[in-house]
Amino acid sequence: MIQEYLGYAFSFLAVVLAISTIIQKNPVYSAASLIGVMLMLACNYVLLNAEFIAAIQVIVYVGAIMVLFVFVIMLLNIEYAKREKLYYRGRIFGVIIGVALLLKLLIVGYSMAIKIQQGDLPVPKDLDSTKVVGKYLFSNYILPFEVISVVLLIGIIGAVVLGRKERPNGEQKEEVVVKTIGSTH
Amino acid sequence: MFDFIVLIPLFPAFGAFLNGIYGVFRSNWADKPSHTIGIASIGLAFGLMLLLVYKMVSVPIVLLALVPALGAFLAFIFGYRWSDKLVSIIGVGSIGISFILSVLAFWKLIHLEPEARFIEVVFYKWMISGDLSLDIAFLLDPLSAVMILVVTGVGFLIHVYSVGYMHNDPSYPRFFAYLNLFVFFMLILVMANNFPMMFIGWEGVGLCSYLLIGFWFEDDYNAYAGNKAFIVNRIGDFGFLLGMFLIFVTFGSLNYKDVFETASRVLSYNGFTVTAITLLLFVGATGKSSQIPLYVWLPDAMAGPTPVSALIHAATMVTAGVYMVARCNALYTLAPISMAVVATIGALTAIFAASMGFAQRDIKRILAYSTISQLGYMFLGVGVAAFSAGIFHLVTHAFFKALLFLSAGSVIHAMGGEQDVMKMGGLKGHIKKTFIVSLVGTLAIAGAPGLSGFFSKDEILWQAYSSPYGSVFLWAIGVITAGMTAFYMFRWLFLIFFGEERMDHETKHHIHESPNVMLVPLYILAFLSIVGGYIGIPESLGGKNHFHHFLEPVTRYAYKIEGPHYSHALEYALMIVSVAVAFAGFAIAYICYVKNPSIPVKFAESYRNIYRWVYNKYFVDELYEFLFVKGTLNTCFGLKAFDEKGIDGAVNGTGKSLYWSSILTSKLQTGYIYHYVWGIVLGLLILLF
Amino acid sequence: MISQMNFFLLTGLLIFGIGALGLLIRRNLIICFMSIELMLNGVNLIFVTFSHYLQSAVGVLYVLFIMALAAAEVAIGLAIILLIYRLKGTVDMDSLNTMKG
Amino acid sequence: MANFDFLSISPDLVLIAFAVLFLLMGSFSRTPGVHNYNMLSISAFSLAILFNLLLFGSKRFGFYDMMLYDELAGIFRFIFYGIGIIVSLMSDPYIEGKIKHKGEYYALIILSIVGMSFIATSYDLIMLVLGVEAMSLSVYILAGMFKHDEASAEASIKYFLLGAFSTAIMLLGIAFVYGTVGTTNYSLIVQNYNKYLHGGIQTGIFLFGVAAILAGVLFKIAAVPFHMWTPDVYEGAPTSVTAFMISGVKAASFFMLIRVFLIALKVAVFNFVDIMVFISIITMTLGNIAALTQRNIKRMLAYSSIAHAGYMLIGFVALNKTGLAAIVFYLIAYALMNLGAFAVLVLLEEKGKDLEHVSGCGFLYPFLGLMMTIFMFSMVGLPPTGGFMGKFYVFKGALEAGYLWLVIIAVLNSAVSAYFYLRVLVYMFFEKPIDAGGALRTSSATVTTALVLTSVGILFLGIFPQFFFEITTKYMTYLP
Repeated sequence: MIQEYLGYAFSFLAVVLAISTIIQKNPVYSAASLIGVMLMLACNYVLLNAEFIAAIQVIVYVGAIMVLFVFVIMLLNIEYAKREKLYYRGRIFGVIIGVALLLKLLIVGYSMAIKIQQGDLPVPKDLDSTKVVGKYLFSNYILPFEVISVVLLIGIIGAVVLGRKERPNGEQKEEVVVKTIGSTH
Repeated sequence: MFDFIVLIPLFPAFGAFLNGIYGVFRSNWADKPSHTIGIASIGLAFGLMLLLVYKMVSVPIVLLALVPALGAFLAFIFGYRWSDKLVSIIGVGSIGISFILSVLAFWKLIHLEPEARFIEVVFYKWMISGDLSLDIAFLLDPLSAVMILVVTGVGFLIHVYSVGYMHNDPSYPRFFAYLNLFVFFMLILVMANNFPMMFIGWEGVGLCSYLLIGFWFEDDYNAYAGNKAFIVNRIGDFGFLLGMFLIFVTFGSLNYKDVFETASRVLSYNGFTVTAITLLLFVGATGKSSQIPLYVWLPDAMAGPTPVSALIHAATMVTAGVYMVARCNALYTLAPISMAVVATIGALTAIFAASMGFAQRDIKRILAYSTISQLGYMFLGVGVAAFSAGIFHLVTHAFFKALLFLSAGSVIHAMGGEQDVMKMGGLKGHIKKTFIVSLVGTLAIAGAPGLSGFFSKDEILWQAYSSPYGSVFLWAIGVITAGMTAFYMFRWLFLIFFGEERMDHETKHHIHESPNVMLVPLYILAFLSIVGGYIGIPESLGGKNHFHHFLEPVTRYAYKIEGPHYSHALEYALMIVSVAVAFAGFAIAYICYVKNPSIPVKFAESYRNIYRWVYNKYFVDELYEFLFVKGTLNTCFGLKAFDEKGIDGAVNGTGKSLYWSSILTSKLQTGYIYHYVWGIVLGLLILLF
Repeated sequence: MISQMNFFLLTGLLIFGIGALGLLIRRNLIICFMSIELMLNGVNLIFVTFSHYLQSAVGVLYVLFIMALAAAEVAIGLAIILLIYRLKGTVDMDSLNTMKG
Repeated sequence: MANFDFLSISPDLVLIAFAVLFLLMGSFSRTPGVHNYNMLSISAFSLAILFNLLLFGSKRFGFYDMMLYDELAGIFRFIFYGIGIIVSLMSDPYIEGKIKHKGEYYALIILSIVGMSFIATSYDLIMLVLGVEAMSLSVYILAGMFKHDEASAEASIKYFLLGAFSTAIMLLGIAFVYGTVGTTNYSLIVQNYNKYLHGGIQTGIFLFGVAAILAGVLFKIAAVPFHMWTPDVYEGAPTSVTAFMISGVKAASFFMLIRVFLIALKVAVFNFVDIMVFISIITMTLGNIAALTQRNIKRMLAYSSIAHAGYMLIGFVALNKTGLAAIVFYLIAYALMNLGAFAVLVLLEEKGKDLEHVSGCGFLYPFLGLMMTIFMFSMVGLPPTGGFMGKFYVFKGALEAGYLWLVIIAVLNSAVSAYFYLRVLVYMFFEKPIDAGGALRTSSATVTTALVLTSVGILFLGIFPQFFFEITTKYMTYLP
């Protein structure tokens, strides 16, 4: 029973923080709210007997991804972002279709009921979630596990290729020219 | 035994290919051997491909001996520097070989039994999927035999003529490449044994026509004319394509043989499907053969070089519609409504185009309207189920209209590019040979008894009266048109060759007769225009009507209705009426443009007389305008206005609405990511609900 | 009263929808990107919920993979955003419409 | 079934090995700029083709039913690797001097194709997702590879944000499919659906999931209204990358559509036929109409690719053997003609990107003019080109399924499209050249090879269509 109420509380907080994420002007607050959402979801995962995922959620999402976010936000000029006007007429259409989508999603979520007793890859009663994940990840999901390494490799390449600063060919020369012109003045 | 007919279209294709390569690469053509070898290898590869494909047709292996022969041929060509002379040899030679092969095919064909004159040669099985098989296959039957003779024969003469006419043009090889390509597609069109292949030819000739109209594309007007022809033809092509789809849906096949043989069983007489099919096909025909309401492009198409006008826009391509209707006679005869539409459109086009011919000043535009009018005749012929008469007129028209155009070209050549007939006159003495052949052509088109036009036109008129699909109205329109034709064609002749010399002094000084390479084709065409009619002398005149009997097997699947029989006396009477009307047209033209008030002998007398003559001539013109301005001319100017505003407007209107919707859709593409997200969410919502 | 499963589902869907809404109305690239993370988190919750109530490990494994995907995506996305910032000096979407029409 | 069938993924393993080699060459070589990466990558693809050839003809499950290699997947692997070869051929002269990370460029192309290959062999939705991500993430990076070009960066971020959004939607769909049938394995989905779901609300929710997956797939194939990223991204990305996207990514996405919706979700596909008919109509119409007024050739081709997607969707809504096999045929022709056209643009781009800039190029560079003529004819759908045959087979499939009116609309559309395709030729041949840009590098041997390959391929498809169509029909075993 207490678990149920805890679930309600965490979910409520998660939704509130999610709304806060998208309506903050300052990206730093947004990121903070998002971290909050993730923590709340981690709590929910614990309630749903997925402790391993909860831990990973905190370590990977909060500890790595969101740190990266905050790091990048710090590199950018936040002042400009603060000037964004949130409410004006042009956005009404976006809000309308967003709310329509939301309503449809809620209807689906409300009417969902499980018809199947047992899904694929059954979870034995005596194993905890970490063991389950380990068992299936290295047997049934071995190929996806290897393929995800390719995806991560691509991510690394992307970060390296796009993130590295480089001068265009010949720009250096122009700079020198500009400098010399500047010095003559 | 008939396998060789596949070579008939292939030779023009080969010529087009070689000249095209040369035309494209000429600007950076060097004497480097590498270029020569490169092009030679391309040519060899092409030849080899032809032969490989040819081999798939299970032709005797002996033909493979052609490979070394071809190699030697290419070595000969590329061993020397490529020149314009070589271009003409390739261009004309390939058509010439085609012509010889066509004659051979025809010769072999008429030695078969009439029932056996239906030969299909499968060249290559293009695709087979399910129940549909599409072959590149050629059909040789009396109809296509006649057509290939006309196409290659007249085409050959016009090619020869072009050698003289186009010489010194900077794009000489390109011209011959296009012209050969056109002949290739035209041969595909007439030799196809199924609808898709016919459609390929149909589109191909349209493309070549577009390219050739805009041949001198440096001039904006020419490019405009080319675009107009292209757009109008596309409209017609939808009709053709839809008709083709409908045939496929109905018959499950697109082969002529399958469709026509089963037509009477699959379709009901006067049923909706057959009417829809035939009307849709006819929409295609109105585009290609420039009938009401899609005739507007043809007069503008005269922007192309004159040999093009002669070959494409008079003798061959524009008659494709007539050929198509005649080819589909088994379908058309099942749909009396369509037949009536075809005949009516043909008759109306004939008379309206003729009336428009009155008001033109451009030497080629007059002929263009005349072509439209004569095409109307042909449709009138096929529309009253007189298929052989229509094709007969097609053949004779090819002769005399090509002759007229080429003579016009010769006149333009002589005048140094001048095309306004009001600035000509009195050329009879300067270019006598051209005058004589023009006279023959004019007499033939006017229907002078004994010349080719007389027989074919009379055959159509008689059938318009006597056929079960015909009526006295159609006949009357035809006869009136005959008179009008005689009038404006003689007006054309008189304005050019008779009367005062209205050109300026310098032009006059440079008038010269064309070279022999242009004149010889004219002589041959003139000869054909005179004797061409004797292949189909009607029985009432004591002839055997060989042409009709030769084409009879083509209409064997046609739905036949028995019409009433008329006596020969009636036929004579009608014939006399039409000749009389034609003569009246000639007489009016003569009075208006030559006789009144003076005769050419008085030319040199004095300036005063000449002045008076000019005055009177204008008086005649004004009288003529005064008399007709409230009648025909008004109509015809009105039609011209309608032509320019209404139909061009419709064509442009479609374009414009497309243009604006395009701008509108581009506006949707704002460049903002969130708008794109809106699009995605909207799509998601559509999918979810 | 709705069951607890529906409750978790609704939470996940709400978070997903809020993320979509953020993408629909916000113009800051960083925040839009965070909205996508929000959507992925919503999906994750749904997967875990299903996994729990179906007694099946598939959902949990999916969450693992989605996290890895998100990590790769974030690495690339932030690199691109930095690239944009370096070129244009702003991360506002309104400046990103040089191509349109 | 611990069937560790490494043979069936051997082509991908080869490619991954080469990609890693490229990356290492970039870091450990002292002269990273001078390697012939394009030749290496061509040899990688050739090796992959060789391995695939060894496999071809067999049908093998592998890795706990995570993948299924069948003949159609093999055909698509051939298509992807072929596209890889041609893109490698045309890239080198174009990116020379503009991209410093040449090794990474080719590595990303290879990894993207590995992703496509995993899409082709996927037998579980997780493999599909990973394949899609590997493919798309590489392309996001590739699109932004011109780091000093604002358009390139803009294209990259647009594609990235919208792509990530569509991935999220697709994952949501997968979540609900999983929730209703309890599995994501292709064959088990069908089994469980037939076992547990018999109409009612649960089926509705299953269809909700399917619709979300469909939205993700339609985003990748740029169907209206998910198309809006296409013109911007294709215009802004480097031309060689655009060629890769327009051919490779599109082919992979269509195969994704076929594979997922005709193996795993075939139970639901008939619920979406009506809406797909509608989508295919607006897709081709909008693509063609919007392309009419484009001045930028790349943008015009982008809109034209939307229209082509619309034509191909006709084959999908026909849902019969002819129509589906026709999609494969059409994709091959489509990939060839787009690669060819972009190979021409790669060379002409130094002159400028607009129609005016190619004025007169047809006679200045006759070879390019001739090639462009072939490609544009194929795009219009004029015989004897592959484009014509592709359209023909697609329409035939639709006619067999009774969609006469749909075919009529498509034919009208392709008539409209003739205008803007042929306008390119009109500019190339019938306009006076303008004096923009200097002399072109028109004599790149690799690009010429690519042009010859693509043009010969298109003509081959047009003249001997039987060969390919029989193969595709024979192996099109996915039927609803």
